[in-house]
Amino acid sequence: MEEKKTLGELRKRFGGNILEASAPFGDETAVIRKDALLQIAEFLRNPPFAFTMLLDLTCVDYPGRPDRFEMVYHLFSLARSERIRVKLALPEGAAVASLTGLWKNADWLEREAFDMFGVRFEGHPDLRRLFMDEGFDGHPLRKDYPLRKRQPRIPPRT
Amino acid sequence: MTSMPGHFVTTRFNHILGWARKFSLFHYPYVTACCGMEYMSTACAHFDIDRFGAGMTRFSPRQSDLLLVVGTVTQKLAPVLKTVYDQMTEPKWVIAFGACAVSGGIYDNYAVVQGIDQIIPVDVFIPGCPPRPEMVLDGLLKLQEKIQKQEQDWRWKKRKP
Amino acid sequence: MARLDNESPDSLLLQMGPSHPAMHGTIRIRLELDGERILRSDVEVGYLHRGFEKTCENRTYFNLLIYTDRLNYVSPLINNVGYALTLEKLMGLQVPERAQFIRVLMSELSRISDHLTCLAAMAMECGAFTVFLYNMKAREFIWDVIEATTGARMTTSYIRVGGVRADLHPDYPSAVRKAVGETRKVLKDVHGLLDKNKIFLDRTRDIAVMTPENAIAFGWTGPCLRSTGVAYDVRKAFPYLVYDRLSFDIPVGDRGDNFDRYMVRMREMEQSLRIVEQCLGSLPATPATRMADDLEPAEAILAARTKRPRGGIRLSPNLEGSEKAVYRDILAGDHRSIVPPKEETYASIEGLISHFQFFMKGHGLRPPRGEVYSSVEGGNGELGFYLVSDGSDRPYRLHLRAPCFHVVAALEELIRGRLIADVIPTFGSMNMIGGELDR
Amino acid sequence: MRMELFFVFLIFGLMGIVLISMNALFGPKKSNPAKELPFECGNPPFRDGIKTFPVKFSLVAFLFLLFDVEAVFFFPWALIFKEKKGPALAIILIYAGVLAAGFIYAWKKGAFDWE
Repeated sequence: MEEKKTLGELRKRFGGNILEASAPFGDETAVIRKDALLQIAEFLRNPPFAFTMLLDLTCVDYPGRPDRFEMVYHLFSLARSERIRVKLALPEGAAVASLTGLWKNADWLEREAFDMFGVRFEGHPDLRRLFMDEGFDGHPLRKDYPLRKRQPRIPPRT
Repeated sequence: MTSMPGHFVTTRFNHILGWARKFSLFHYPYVTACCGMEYMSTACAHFDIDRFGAGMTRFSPRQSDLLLVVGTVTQKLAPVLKTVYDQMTEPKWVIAFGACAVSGGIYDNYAVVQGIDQIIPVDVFIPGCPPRPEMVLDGLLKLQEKIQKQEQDWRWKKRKP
Repeated sequence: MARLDNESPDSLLLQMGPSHPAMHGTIRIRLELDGERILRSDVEVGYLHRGFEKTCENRTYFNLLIYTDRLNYVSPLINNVGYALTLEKLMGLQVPERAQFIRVLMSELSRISDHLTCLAAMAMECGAFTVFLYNMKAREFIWDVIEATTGARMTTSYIRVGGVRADLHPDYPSAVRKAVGETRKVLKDVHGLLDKNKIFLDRTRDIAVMTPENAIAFGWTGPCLRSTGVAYDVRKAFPYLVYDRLSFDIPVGDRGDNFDRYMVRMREMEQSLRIVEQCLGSLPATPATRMADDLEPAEAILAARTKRPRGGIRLSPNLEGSEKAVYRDILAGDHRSIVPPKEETYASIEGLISHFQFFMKGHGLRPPRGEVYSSVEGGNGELGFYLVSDGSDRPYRLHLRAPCFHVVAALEELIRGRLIADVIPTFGSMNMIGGELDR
Repeated sequence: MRMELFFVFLIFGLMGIVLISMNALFGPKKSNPAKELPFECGNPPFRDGIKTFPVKFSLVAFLFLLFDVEAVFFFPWALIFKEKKGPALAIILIYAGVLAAGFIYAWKKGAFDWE
């Protein structure tokens, strides 16, 4: 089973840092420790597994959990046409390593995650809001941000 | 026609000016979202907005009479829309094209202005998400009717005391 | 703003703002210029951020469908297919054969209208207004077919979880053939107009060249990635629906410049036309759609109060009418995942209950708890939906992998050192769609 | 021949004047603070006006002026060409030849491309 190889290899290579490796609904998923992100990303990107494309980087907010945010990375290997999902738990206020060194589209993806969730990325060249304007306070995609709380930039017409 | 006592010339002149302005509308397509696709169909050969004299697309507020706000206006875009409206030359009219411009449409959330009449005065609202080209042309006809009937404004007009 | 703060004193600062004919209304590029040459630029997006992901967390899975139309509003049916496939992967639903063919037929028509609109805008911004009018004419024919089948020209919400909303209308083969014929004529004209056109070639050949490695580093997918020579297409790499049974090939460019992005899209339209014709040929037939010709709806309801009505219900032959006969062929799933056909809703109490229950709060479509990522080949590339569901009838988190987000992220690098005039064809060939980019 | 010419210029002249004056007479003048600002695609102006212009723009302006004025002289020449067949052609050939030489010189010198 070729899929199992990637997760098996990861577990063998990083052991402690891989908290969980499974394939729900057919998507290979590996939950890793926060500090091991750069090593594992570098390892996955290099030739044996050649996950050369960072498909997607997003964040999910679980207010109930102790580590509130969960960063979700989808990597894709063009040569072997295989996808893998790397997840890591992130307490609020903590920062996670930025992947702009490995993939160039991480720049905008991380700016979007910062804009929407307030997740900080160490080593990001220019971390500012991507979608909302500079004067917007709060992070809209957090579960505690009300859906209809508008912050108009110009006063409504009298 | 608003008949002003004793100003026979002005009502006749008012009519002529209204007729001239209604058939030579230069529109500024302020296109942002999905309605833009329907605007393309309206402006192109199949439904042809040019049959009603409004085919001339001007991309500068200085040269346009009609601000056609097409699509969703988000909070970030609101000051831009306000500036473009202010910089338009008189006489100017505004058409809100599509449900998002009319009332925020299906996006009732933190990001979208709930209807552009919160920012600028609007003359004609065209509902629909997106409105069919025929609805757009009908909206244009309604605006032309309004221009014809409204009291025109010109520089040397004797203002009422 | 930070990127352009310390600009050199004698450089000119220009804003290609959101309200600009070539910026599709939703992007602002601040350029720092030395005469006509661009030293640095700061691309600012978010002018069409409509809070799609936040709104989806407050809508049920069924009501959410209309928001997926407005993502890539140039090819809305492909978004529907992407969303429906994600939920079917989560719920393990098996879509009937005919519905799969209809989905492929519709999404290929939608892809053609996407490329037509993109190339129309790109050519018009380079000055070829005729190509804009020709493409819009061809798109009208395609939209006529889509409207005849789904009821709406653009925002269709036609593809539902478990299949499609309604069967194809009786004379769809002639309508589709007419649309295909017209599009072929227009493609021939546009090839003649632009392929060897000196002005168009000077504006697009060897301008904004993208190397394959750089494109992969930026996460490019779709026509833009294929124009650099990498033959990656989700329909071939991860075949979904019935794409593995259809024969079509993947056009690939060689230099990765603006002209190749144009040429790949033109070739891809021809491939999509081939797919549409193959779909026409091999659509599995359904039992003759018999028009129920007995009771008027009002009489049926009155009759149902006293006793079960004998015959079928006569309903208008459009979307609502005569559905029961074909329902099994176009929709799969039990009463929990699809709305029962209209006849059952009117005639039988179970139909009425399941119809009512489907729309009740907390009851309708409730996929199991879990998270899933599935993607389809959208107009601009890999359109991926990452869905986290907590078992309730609303998604806990729905994230969209927007293909043109990654393509536009490379704009700053592509236009550095070029002239201002090169920004327009480069940006046009990227086919930036605000709804999908800013979500 | 002279009278039609006079009428043609008269009508066009009058048309021009009438149209411009109607615009000036009947266009309402309402100013507001935003109207004075330059139009920067809807954004507040980035910096107070343009301070320095690169010299390349002036080069393009001179070249355009030169060859546009050259084209203007062809019109009166075309009017009198019917009567004076031979010598008129010779004059215009010399005239165009000199300017063509200038054009080729500018082209080879690379005045037309932006680098």
